[in-house]
Amino acid sequence: MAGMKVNLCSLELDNPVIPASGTFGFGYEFAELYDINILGTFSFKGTTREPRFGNPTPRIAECTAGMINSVGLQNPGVDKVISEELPKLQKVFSKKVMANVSGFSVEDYAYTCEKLDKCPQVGWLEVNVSCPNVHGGGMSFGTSPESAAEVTKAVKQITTKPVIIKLSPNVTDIVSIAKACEEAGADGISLINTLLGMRIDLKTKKPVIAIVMGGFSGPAVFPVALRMVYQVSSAVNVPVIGMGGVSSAEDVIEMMLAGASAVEVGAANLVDPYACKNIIEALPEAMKKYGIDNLEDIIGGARNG
Amino acid sequence: MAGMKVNLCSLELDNPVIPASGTFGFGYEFAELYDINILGTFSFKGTTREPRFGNPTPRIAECTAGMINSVGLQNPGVDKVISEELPKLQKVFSKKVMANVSGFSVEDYAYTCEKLDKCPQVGWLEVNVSCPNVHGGGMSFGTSPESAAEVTKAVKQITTKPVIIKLSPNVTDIVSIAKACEEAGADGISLINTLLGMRIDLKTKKPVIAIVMGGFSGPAVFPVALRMVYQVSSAVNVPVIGMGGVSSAEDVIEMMLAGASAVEVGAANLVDPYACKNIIEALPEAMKKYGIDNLEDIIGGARNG
Amino acid sequence: MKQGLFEVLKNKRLTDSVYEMTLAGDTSAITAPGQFVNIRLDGFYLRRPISVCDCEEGKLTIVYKTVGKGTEYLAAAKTGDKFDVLTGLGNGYDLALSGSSALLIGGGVGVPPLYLLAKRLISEGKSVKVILGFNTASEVFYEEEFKALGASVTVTTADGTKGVKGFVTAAMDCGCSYFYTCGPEPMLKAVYAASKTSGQFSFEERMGCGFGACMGCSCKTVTGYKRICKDGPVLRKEEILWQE
Amino acid sequence: MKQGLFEVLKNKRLTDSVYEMTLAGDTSAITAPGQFVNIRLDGFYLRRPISVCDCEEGKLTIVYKTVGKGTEYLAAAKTGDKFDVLTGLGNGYDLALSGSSALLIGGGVGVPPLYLLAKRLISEGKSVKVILGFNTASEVFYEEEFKALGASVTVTTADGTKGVKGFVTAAMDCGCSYFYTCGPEPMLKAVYAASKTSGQFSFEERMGCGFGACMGCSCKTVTGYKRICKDGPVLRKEEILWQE
Ligand SMILES: Cc1cc2nc3c(=O)[nH]c(=O)nc-3n(C[C@H](O)[C@H](O)[C@H](O)COP(=O)(O)OP(=O)(O)OC[C@H]3O[C@@H](n4cnc5c(N)ncnc54)[C@H](O)[C@@H]3O)c2cc1C
Ligand SMILES: Cc1cc2nc3c(=O)[nH]c(=O)nc-3n(C[C@H](O)[C@H](O)[C@H](O)COP(=O)(O)OP(=O)(O)OC[C@H]3O[C@@H](n4cnc5c(N)ncnc54)[C@H](O)[C@@H]3O)c2cc1C
Ligand SMILES: Cc1cc2nc3c(=O)[nH]c(=O)nc-3n(C[C@H](O)[C@H](O)[C@H](O)COP(=O)(O)O)c2cc1C
Ligand SMILES: Cc1cc2nc3c(=O)[nH]c(=O)nc-3n(C[C@H](O)[C@H](O)[C@H](O)COP(=O)(O)O)c2cc1C
Ligand code: FES
Ligand code: FES
Repeated sequence: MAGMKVNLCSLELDNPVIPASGTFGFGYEFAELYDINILGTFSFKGTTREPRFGNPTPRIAECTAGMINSVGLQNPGVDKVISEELPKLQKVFSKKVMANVSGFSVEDYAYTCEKLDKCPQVGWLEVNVSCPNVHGGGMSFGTSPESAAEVTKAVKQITTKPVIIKLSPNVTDIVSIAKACEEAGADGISLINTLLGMRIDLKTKKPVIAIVMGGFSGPAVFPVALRMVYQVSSAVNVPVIGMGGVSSAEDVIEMMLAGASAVEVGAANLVDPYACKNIIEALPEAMKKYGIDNLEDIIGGARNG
Repeated sequence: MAGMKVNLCSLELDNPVIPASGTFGFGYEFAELYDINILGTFSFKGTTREPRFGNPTPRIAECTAGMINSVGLQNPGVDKVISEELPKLQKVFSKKVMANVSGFSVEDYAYTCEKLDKCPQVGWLEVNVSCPNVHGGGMSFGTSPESAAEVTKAVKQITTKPVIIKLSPNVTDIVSIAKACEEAGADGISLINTLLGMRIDLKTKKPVIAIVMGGFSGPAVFPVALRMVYQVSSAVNVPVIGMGGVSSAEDVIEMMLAGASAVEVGAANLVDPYACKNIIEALPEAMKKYGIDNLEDIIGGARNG
Repeated sequence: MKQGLFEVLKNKRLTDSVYEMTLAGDTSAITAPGQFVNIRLDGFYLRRPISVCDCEEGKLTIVYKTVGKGTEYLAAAKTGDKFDVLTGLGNGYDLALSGSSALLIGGGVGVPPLYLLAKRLISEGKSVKVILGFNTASEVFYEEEFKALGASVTVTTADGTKGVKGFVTAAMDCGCSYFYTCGPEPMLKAVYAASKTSGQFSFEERMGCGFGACMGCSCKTVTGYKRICKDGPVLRKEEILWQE
Repeated sequence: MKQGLFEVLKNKRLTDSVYEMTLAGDTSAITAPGQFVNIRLDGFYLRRPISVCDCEEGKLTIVYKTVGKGTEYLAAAKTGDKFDVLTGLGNGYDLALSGSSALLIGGGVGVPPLYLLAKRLISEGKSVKVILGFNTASEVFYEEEFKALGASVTVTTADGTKGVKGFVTAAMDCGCSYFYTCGPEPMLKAVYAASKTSGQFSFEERMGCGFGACMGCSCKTVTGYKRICKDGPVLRKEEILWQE
């Protein structure tokens, strides 16, 4: 599949398809079903300094063409990720993996990234700045250019690996935040994380999600995601990873035309465990249908002219 | 239908169902199909100081569970609305109508509202602050608490009718904007307007919408709308009109449980011209199913406890 | 306008990508050739606008080309399937202006609405000449159907594999008193430029509602703003203002 | 876990709102009673988890209650309809711990997974007592089916319209060596409190994936965090940490 190769921050991917953080665990559940080495890479479950149980259940609500989750970054903590998860992963995945990192202070981010930076398996650090800043009044790091840039700088200082900042869509001006990250040294921008959403159970008349609101994703958010990928990739010079509702080879192509250098697939993995495999296998046919020889050629293609 | 009556800024509605601005024209197309007096009221097409053709076509793109529009406030201008549309409307609609107003400067808003304030048919002014501020760098009035409050104040000064400010969801902090409007005198808050979205045509590889991006609405946006209605109604003391993807009696109930005093229905009218009629007719059955005697009783019900 | 449930009686493939579907339902809102219907498809948010190709009491025929997921879904419909259809949309062609001899110029899936138009004009005793333009021989459809109505038919193909080689404009010089046309916009522009008589054009636009409520389909004309779905899809030659 | 296409053989109403559906497909991934399947429904984003009620090679039975739009959609399915189903989900009940006489306690649609469990325990030569708890007589299902397996069955109804009046706990004192239970959470808590032997509980939680990938269904246990869908739905009594 020569025509499917893309370059992501100087590392080559066999194809642009990347399971999104939080929807692919550490890969094992899927490795039981298919050889996950067919993936471009994958972004593992959001990892934090300390182990986290996350939020109380219910953590899941169904929506039209999507779902809400309030998992709350359940993960075993960076030390166990390195000592237990990565060695297990090595057995089923021979490519570089994308390490997704979260934190509640700038120090958290730097601490966790520094540890993951030392893992040869890790190809990229994907830094999720959608988490609330416990020292900054609880607003998420991703809601202001300054705090997003601060996290970027701190992480860049302790790693030589490409740092991709993953942005929250719940903002007025995504472009200014992306540009601030780029100026602070980000090697790439990932977007979008989930939209803040909510459902109410008509029978109980209470919110479905225990903590009331949660992150909304799935096909419903695709037009918003595509718009942000278009806006950000038009404004920055670093590669953009596009995600939000991607569920088919056509969606991958549309994201790339909007400006994505690679594409993550989230919720789709949950409703169809073979989603990424099916997308990768459908890409050659879809490329042929739309007259595309090399996916790299179409990145940002909707912009020209 | 005693149990369906709701109070909206001191005016009583027979039921909470209100076709949303821009999806119901000035009512005639629908009056050909059914007696539109069954509606709570309706919000007429966004009206501006001068006549506007709006944006070039294509202005419409389909999405999963929704659509994008970039109509761009096509309307005959406030003078013609008053001299031609309202007299025609009088023949088919005997209730008070909601006047939806847009502008590109604070003066525009005040000018247009002042004229509409004098029309006895107009019950409420719904002031759409999602439009770009031509004197303020092009950012929409609805993206900052200050500019939204400024519009609110200017309009409040020239009218005695209830002023409902209609907010854009494309912001980091909807609550601060709603509160600023309330402090500036708003009698109600309407939300949400459309999310900024985009689609690309894989065949032409160009954006579907002529002006590239447009307003995304329909069932896909419901969880985001519901969340904002919940957040805003929890933070302000004036009534909130909820909208965004509402397509069924169940959706109306869910919006009201989230805190909406009335509910607007937008895109659903376009794909099913009988949508509002069907919703109103289905409400009594749905209320029975969920044990609701009076809709007014459930407003904000998901909050308590 | 009327909303109704229509049942598929037949869904027949005419060419590689063009299908003819006959539907049973209440057609009483359909008043003129050139009007269209708007079809709701399961799993698609917006309806799909398709011209009325033929219509009698209780029966409607449409001819459509598969160009995307929606029309592919339509193509997979089977006898007995039911669709929610809005009928009686648009102004349609005005037959009164035709004079005694009308030229009907259709390109690709612009051909279908001309069928009912030809039928009506002929039933009014008018002479009807039809130019059917396609890219290549294998794409031609409805030639025999038009002939069976009593119309004189010229087929043009861009590659010359059937009939006159070239575009529809190559066959337009026929001495008719008036013309009616429907087809892709470049063809409409060429017909406009080549036409010597007055005539009527049917336009396409992406639609939100299809019945005049959303202003999604507006265009500028000499006589003001028009909604393609309600004030159109048919515009008179004198009204047209070509964009850009 | 396996993904497969299953065809509806039968969809039979058992009570006002409870249905029994038999499906044909590849059941090879189903290894223990108490496991569940996750069913994709057209027009719904998430799959619906339903316990395996009975299972043999190529044939799967589920029993479900209509509580919302998804289960209503299932109830409308007809023979021949096909569903995309993930099978072999969850750990299921551990039969090895049962000892010689097992008490099975089911409440409402917690009854179905106990059926395959009873069948397997009985085939291992164990004595099986079953308590089936319902609100009222008209809601009772599967009493005869359990008897036909050779289990001794006690029905309880909250309103006393059938069998023992009261909750399942009213009939629990039976001298069995071990118990297995499934039902609504308040019932599970009551069984936990009333139980004198060890046993296993099957839990429900809202699920994203159903196969361990999303952490949507986690709970805290004595032995650490567990995913209801993968490390459960069955937990041993000793592991359980009740929330709030
Ligand atoms: C008044 C009118 C009459 C028409 N009559 C016919 C006819 O008789 N036969 C026929 O084959 N086609 C006709 N068309 C075009 C037909 O509507 C489109 O081919 C069809 O909507 C494509 O749907 P899709 O899902 O297959 O394509 P997609 O490209 O997947 O559709 C995506 C969206 O774009 C819209 N769209 C795509 N192409 C067009 C188009 N050309 N015009 C308007 N909307 C479009 C769709 O309706 C949908 O909302 C007519 C269009 C109009 C406006
Ligand atoms: C492991 C497991 C086994 C189950 N086995 C059975 C069974 O054998 N028979 C049976 O009738 N029911 C069973 N259920 C419950 C069944 O999954 C729900 O009744 C069903 O999902 C409701 O779907 P709905 O669309 O009708 O309801 P809605 O309320 O409209 O569903 C909305 C969303 O909530 C979820 N949901 C609603 N109720 C539940 C619930 N109780 N548990 C988990 N998710 C829920 C749905 O899956 C869906 O995502 C089981 C649940 C689990 C977790
Ligand atoms: C269950 C679930 C858990 C998630 N956990 C994380 C996470 O740990 N870190 C992160 O950066 N994003 C997380 N996300 C966000 C996704 O990676 C992705 O950005 C988002 O879901 C949009 O893509 P989608 O529409 O394809 O799901 C999670 C999403 C879901 C659905
Ligand atoms: C075609 C179209 C035109 C619209 N025009 C206006 C408008 O003129 N003024 C306004 O305040 N909102 C306008 N809106 C926004 C709607 O009133 C509503 O806020 C939004 O569509 C969300 O509701 P929905 O999801 O039910 O469509 C328009 C929406 C659509 C789809
Ligand atoms: S499509 Fe809505 S007005 Fe024409
Ligand atoms: S539902 Fe996804 S891990 Fe259990």
